[in-house]
Amino acid sequence: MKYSYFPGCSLKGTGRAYEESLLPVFRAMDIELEELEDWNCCGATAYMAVDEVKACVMASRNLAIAEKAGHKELVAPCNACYLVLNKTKHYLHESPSVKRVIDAALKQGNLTYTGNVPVRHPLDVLVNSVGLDEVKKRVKQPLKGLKVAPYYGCQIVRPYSTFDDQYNPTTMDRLLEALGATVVTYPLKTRCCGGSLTGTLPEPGLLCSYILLKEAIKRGADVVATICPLCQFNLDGYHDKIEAKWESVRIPTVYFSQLMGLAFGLPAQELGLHRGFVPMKSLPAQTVAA
Amino acid sequence: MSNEWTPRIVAFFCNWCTYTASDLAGVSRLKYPSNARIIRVMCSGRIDPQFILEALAKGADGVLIGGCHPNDCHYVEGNYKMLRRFRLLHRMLKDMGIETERVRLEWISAAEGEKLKTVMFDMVDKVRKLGPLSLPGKFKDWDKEMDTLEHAVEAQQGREVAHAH
Amino acid sequence: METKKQDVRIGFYVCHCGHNIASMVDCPAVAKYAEKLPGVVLSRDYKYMCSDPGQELIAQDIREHKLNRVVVASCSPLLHEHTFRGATEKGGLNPFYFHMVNIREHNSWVHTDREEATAKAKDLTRAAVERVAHHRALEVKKVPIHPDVLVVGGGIAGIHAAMTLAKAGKKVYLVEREPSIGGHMAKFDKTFPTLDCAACILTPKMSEVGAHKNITLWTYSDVIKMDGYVGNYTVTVKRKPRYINEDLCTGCQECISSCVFKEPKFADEFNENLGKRKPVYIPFPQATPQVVLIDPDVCLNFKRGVLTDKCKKTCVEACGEKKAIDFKQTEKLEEIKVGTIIVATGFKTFEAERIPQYGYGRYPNVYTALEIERLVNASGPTAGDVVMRNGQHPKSIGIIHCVGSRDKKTNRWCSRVCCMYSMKLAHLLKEHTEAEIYNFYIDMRTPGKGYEEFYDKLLTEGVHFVRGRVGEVTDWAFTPEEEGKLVIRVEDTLAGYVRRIPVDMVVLSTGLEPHTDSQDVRRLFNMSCGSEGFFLERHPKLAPVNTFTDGIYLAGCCQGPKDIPDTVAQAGAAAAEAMVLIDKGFVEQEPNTAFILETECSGCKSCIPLCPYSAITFVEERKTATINEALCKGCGTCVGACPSGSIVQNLFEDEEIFSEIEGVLVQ
Amino acid sequence: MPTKPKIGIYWCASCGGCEETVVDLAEDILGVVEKVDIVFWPVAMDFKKHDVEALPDKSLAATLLNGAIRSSEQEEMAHMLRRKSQLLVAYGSCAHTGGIPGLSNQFSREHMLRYVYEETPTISNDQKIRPQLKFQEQGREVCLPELRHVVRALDQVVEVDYYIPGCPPTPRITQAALGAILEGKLPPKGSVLAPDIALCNECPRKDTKPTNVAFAEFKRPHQKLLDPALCFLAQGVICMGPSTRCGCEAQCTKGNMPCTGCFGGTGRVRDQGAKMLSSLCSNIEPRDEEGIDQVLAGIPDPVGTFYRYGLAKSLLRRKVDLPIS
Repeated sequence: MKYSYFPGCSLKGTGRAYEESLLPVFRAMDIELEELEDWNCCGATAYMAVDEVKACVMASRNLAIAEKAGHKELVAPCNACYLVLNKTKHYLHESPSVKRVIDAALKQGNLTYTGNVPVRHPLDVLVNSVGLDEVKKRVKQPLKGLKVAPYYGCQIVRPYSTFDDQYNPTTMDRLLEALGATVVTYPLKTRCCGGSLTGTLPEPGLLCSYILLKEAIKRGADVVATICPLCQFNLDGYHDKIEAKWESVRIPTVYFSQLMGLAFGLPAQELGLHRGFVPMKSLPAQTVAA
Repeated sequence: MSNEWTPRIVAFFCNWCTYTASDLAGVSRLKYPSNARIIRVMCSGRIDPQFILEALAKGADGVLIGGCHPNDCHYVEGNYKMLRRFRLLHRMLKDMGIETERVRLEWISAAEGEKLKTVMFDMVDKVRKLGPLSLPGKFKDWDKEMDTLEHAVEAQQGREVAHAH
Repeated sequence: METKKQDVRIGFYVCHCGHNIASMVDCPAVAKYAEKLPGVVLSRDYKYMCSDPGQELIAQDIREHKLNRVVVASCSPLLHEHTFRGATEKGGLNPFYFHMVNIREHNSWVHTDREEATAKAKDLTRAAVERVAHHRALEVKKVPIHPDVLVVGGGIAGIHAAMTLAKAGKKVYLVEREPSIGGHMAKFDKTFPTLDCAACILTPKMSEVGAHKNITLWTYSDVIKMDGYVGNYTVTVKRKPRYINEDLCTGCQECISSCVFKEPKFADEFNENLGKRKPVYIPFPQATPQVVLIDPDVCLNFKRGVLTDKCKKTCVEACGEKKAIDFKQTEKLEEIKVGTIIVATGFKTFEAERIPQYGYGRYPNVYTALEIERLVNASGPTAGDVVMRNGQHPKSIGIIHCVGSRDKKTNRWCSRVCCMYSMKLAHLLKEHTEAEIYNFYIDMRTPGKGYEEFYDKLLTEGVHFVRGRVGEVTDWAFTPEEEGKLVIRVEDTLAGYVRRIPVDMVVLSTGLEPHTDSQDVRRLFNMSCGSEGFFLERHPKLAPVNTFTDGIYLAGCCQGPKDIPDTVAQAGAAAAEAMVLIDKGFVEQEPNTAFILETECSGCKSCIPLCPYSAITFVEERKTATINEALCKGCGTCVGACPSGSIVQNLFEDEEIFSEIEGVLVQ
Repeated sequence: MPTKPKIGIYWCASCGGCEETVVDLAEDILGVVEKVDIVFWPVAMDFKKHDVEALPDKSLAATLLNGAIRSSEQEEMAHMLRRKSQLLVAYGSCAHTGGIPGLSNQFSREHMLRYVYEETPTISNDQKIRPQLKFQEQGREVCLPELRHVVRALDQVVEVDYYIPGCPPTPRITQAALGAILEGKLPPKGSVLAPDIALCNECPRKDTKPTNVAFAEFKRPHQKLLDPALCFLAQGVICMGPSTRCGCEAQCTKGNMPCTGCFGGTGRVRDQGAKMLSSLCSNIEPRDEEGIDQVLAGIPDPVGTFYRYGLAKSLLRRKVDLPIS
């Protein structure tokens, strides 16, 4: 199996650990991720807020070059990229006026887009295309005893819920269980992490992160598993500020791919686990023993 | 009403589903183009392929047949019989140079006023794009080649008479 | 008597229907146009053709102008064909010399260009005039009505319909799928707005049904087949084995107390699985019939439903001489003949799990309204003690309205009863628990006698009403007061901010839906469904209990959500409709049957396999086909398929349809 | 001595089979000749067109005209014979319903000419020479009739009094028709002089047709060893009998070939092909489109199957998108 891979800016910067863990995990799953050549910004956040159509133009260039390169499916691990790329596809399909602008812009770069490249999230690919049986086969050190709060964030289910329930997604829950972990009941799984507010309006932004972390701890989680670099950044990066304002809620927040890597027996160092501000304490005894 | 050409469509609707759906569209005040003239039959199974050909021959640009959904026929399976006829008739019409979009079979239940409306729009749109079929006009045009005979006969007779002498 | 074409004298009438037609179709122009059509001797436009003077006009014109054909252009024939046939007959003509043009439902109501609509009306008029010239005098066949009635569904609708008929001396078969009649109403504690106890008003009716000599009650039974036609339906009913001989069981329930299971152990369906029952059980104390049944899935004498005979059978011992227990009982098919059928199959409640953000199934203290009905019920699993699944009594309760109603993602319709039953439950819960009660509503819908007054009363009882669609029910606490509670997050649209309201218990007011098998039932009885899946009435206003199949009527929520008073009224109406037919004794059948031209038929037998009613047979002596008129239902499929044109369908003769085709096309 | 009624026999676009039928009357022809004067019969007798033209109008009691009308000459002769005859009888399938020549209404005139003069495998015509309407030689002009674009049945050109169907008509119905004409015992004008019942009525296989036929496949006659006694439809072989007028004495089915429909539809149908299609398709077994199409694939040429003799007189008459110039 081979997929085209759109890393986006985060996976090369603040979310390096995501890429560092995702690539070896996919390798272990015998899936090739081929990085899209000459990709550009997906168009998320600032662009989207200033001029939605121009943001879509940026996203569409990525879709067009993926199509030109003959890729069948594009994997976008960052939730923001995933959403913007899908939203652009949606607009191209539904709005002739947006399509006209995009087509004209793509034409400048000798590109066209016909809508034939699905944009997939790695979680969706692993669970729905590859299947949990394949995942289970590769588990060498089951995460027995590890209690995980599965946190999905907002963009994977809103406004589009492409592969899971909008209010109660369970794809990652099932994946984590396949790794041997215990999934704690975590009804906040699609609640806001604070998003960009942590940078602009810290008060409400940090509150969001605080609630998520506090509840994870309260529900007995050892670790929060996330699928989005911004979520991971918010939940992991502001502990000092949160503590100053409320209380200490120091619990590690890691990417689901990092947990997969651990379960597959890959060395923690190679999974970017050292990059977290709140380090993940060693895995429960029987797992680490190996 | 402009003088622009607009398709003439004859619709054969079964009493229980599609005719009732048209009533529902009316009661719901849905709006759709006025091109179709609806002829009621009790069941789509009553629709004789002759009716369809006759409609085309008499000047319809399109024929729409409406029946109950599969499994839902008020008379158990009349709609299947229509479907079977339709499959071959469609092929035959193509052989006779008639675009298949002109003759359409739709399952529209009594509750599907909206679907009726959509189908009406779509049918009119598709037939409009195809242009007039106008078979009565064609028949007339074909028979024009016989008009010249009288003249020709006279001319030829003149020659024959001359030749005989 | 056949009329030669040149002798045809047609009277044409175009109806304004007030403004309904006249605003979009130029009626005088249509009348003027019709004047010149072949055979038309009189053409009028008139404000309301269906009115008495309108009908009288037709009858009078027939007499004065010696008309022998009548065409009326007005509404749908499904609505008024009968009316105008009557007027035609009143004028002294055979009613089938009439033809109707639909220029309202198919024209004025659906088009927007007056010129186009008028042109269409003229085309349709021309077609009708050409067609009616071919019409023949036909005789209406009278089919006797079998006086017995089948009522399907033993909820309050079926019970009321059956009782009404039985009291009028009609013999009724009442078939119910569950082991007892009573339906949803039997599960309710009180009824709104009067708060009288549901059991007190329902159970006497139930026992009356069980005892009435005119009612054959078959519970735990399914209708599996229906054949025939109005007045003469043959219905097959499957009676599932309850492993008890109904005739021998006295309802003493000794078998239950002596069952080898000392304690009830299995989920009790009647109590919404909140209580327990034994393998041998009676669904609820007032069940009708008062006959126990055995659940072979859990009874020790069976293994996975198959008889093993390995139990000690203490129940048989207890039953003793009565010998009512019969482990060898098998399912039984009963075939009955009835003339009319009332379908009262009810509804199912929306599955609350389908809205995961409300937490049903995840948080134990989230309940459905129906569960609360059982919890507050004195004969319920807790004897009326409102105790939650965690064993505590709630001090605060949130009732969320419109769960699975008025929602594009689930069901778009308003379920009509939830506002009222939510308030009823609010009142009852308050009474039982003294808890703080919050109602979360989108709009309060209380149209009904005494309903708004009930709302007013609730407002004075200290029940909180919060206007807003609840976003989420969650268990994460933001403040210490929220710890350990269910938090309802809602935008209070009157206060204008998002609120978090912590409660102990959440009640989901689930909406009403068609049964999952409503499509099968629909096919079984040859009915239609609306887009939402409820059975479709023949006309939303004028024939609300009739279906498109003659002799089959609807009552209760299977036709759409409604409350008990409306259900009972509708059941009465359905019973009355059935009685109209029964007391008349016969039904006039549309004479649209087909017949074979027996001297022209070549005997090719192509038509014989086409008839779903086996109405066509081959006559060996004559070597031609023949159609049994009594069996023919008039679909015309054989006519469309006869390769030599030797079958004729009355009212839909080839020439009639050909002239209609030519009529709409050739100006 | 009273003069015997004069009779004409003429052919247009036909194969000659109809003429054969007249000859097939055998000795009976003498009986005919005894009662009538055949004054025009180009195939057998040496009368010229101008001989007929010289006769006063309506001086022929009847003319039996066979063949479809395909050329200007045939059209002209039809008009002339109409003028000269009291009764004009369309004789045989081609005059009645267009017949086999009518099948060319599926193709344009250019297509036909090109095929016949240039593309037929057996032809050698490198210069692609086609017949010319006019040709000058030694100062004389020779004319050829013009081929029409549309093939017509006789009554699409001139008024017809009666029809004798068949490809060819049988001697028996021919004789019966002649008898009726001579005795003046004729049905209403426009009638087809054959029984108005479908062929099954006189088919010896009628009793073998089951009442529960459901077609799971269709076979063409050459694809199957045909049972000599069983109804063809029961064998899955298309037989036009149910939609075709009888009177032919079921010669084809007796000869172990299914009916192909030459007698035309009954008087109660407007389009024989559509009716047969309706009847056959209604009785196909599958209910789903795919299954239905699979069965119908056994009818590769529906026009040729259902309109073998009747295309010119069918409701559509001709492939509608063909040119006329």
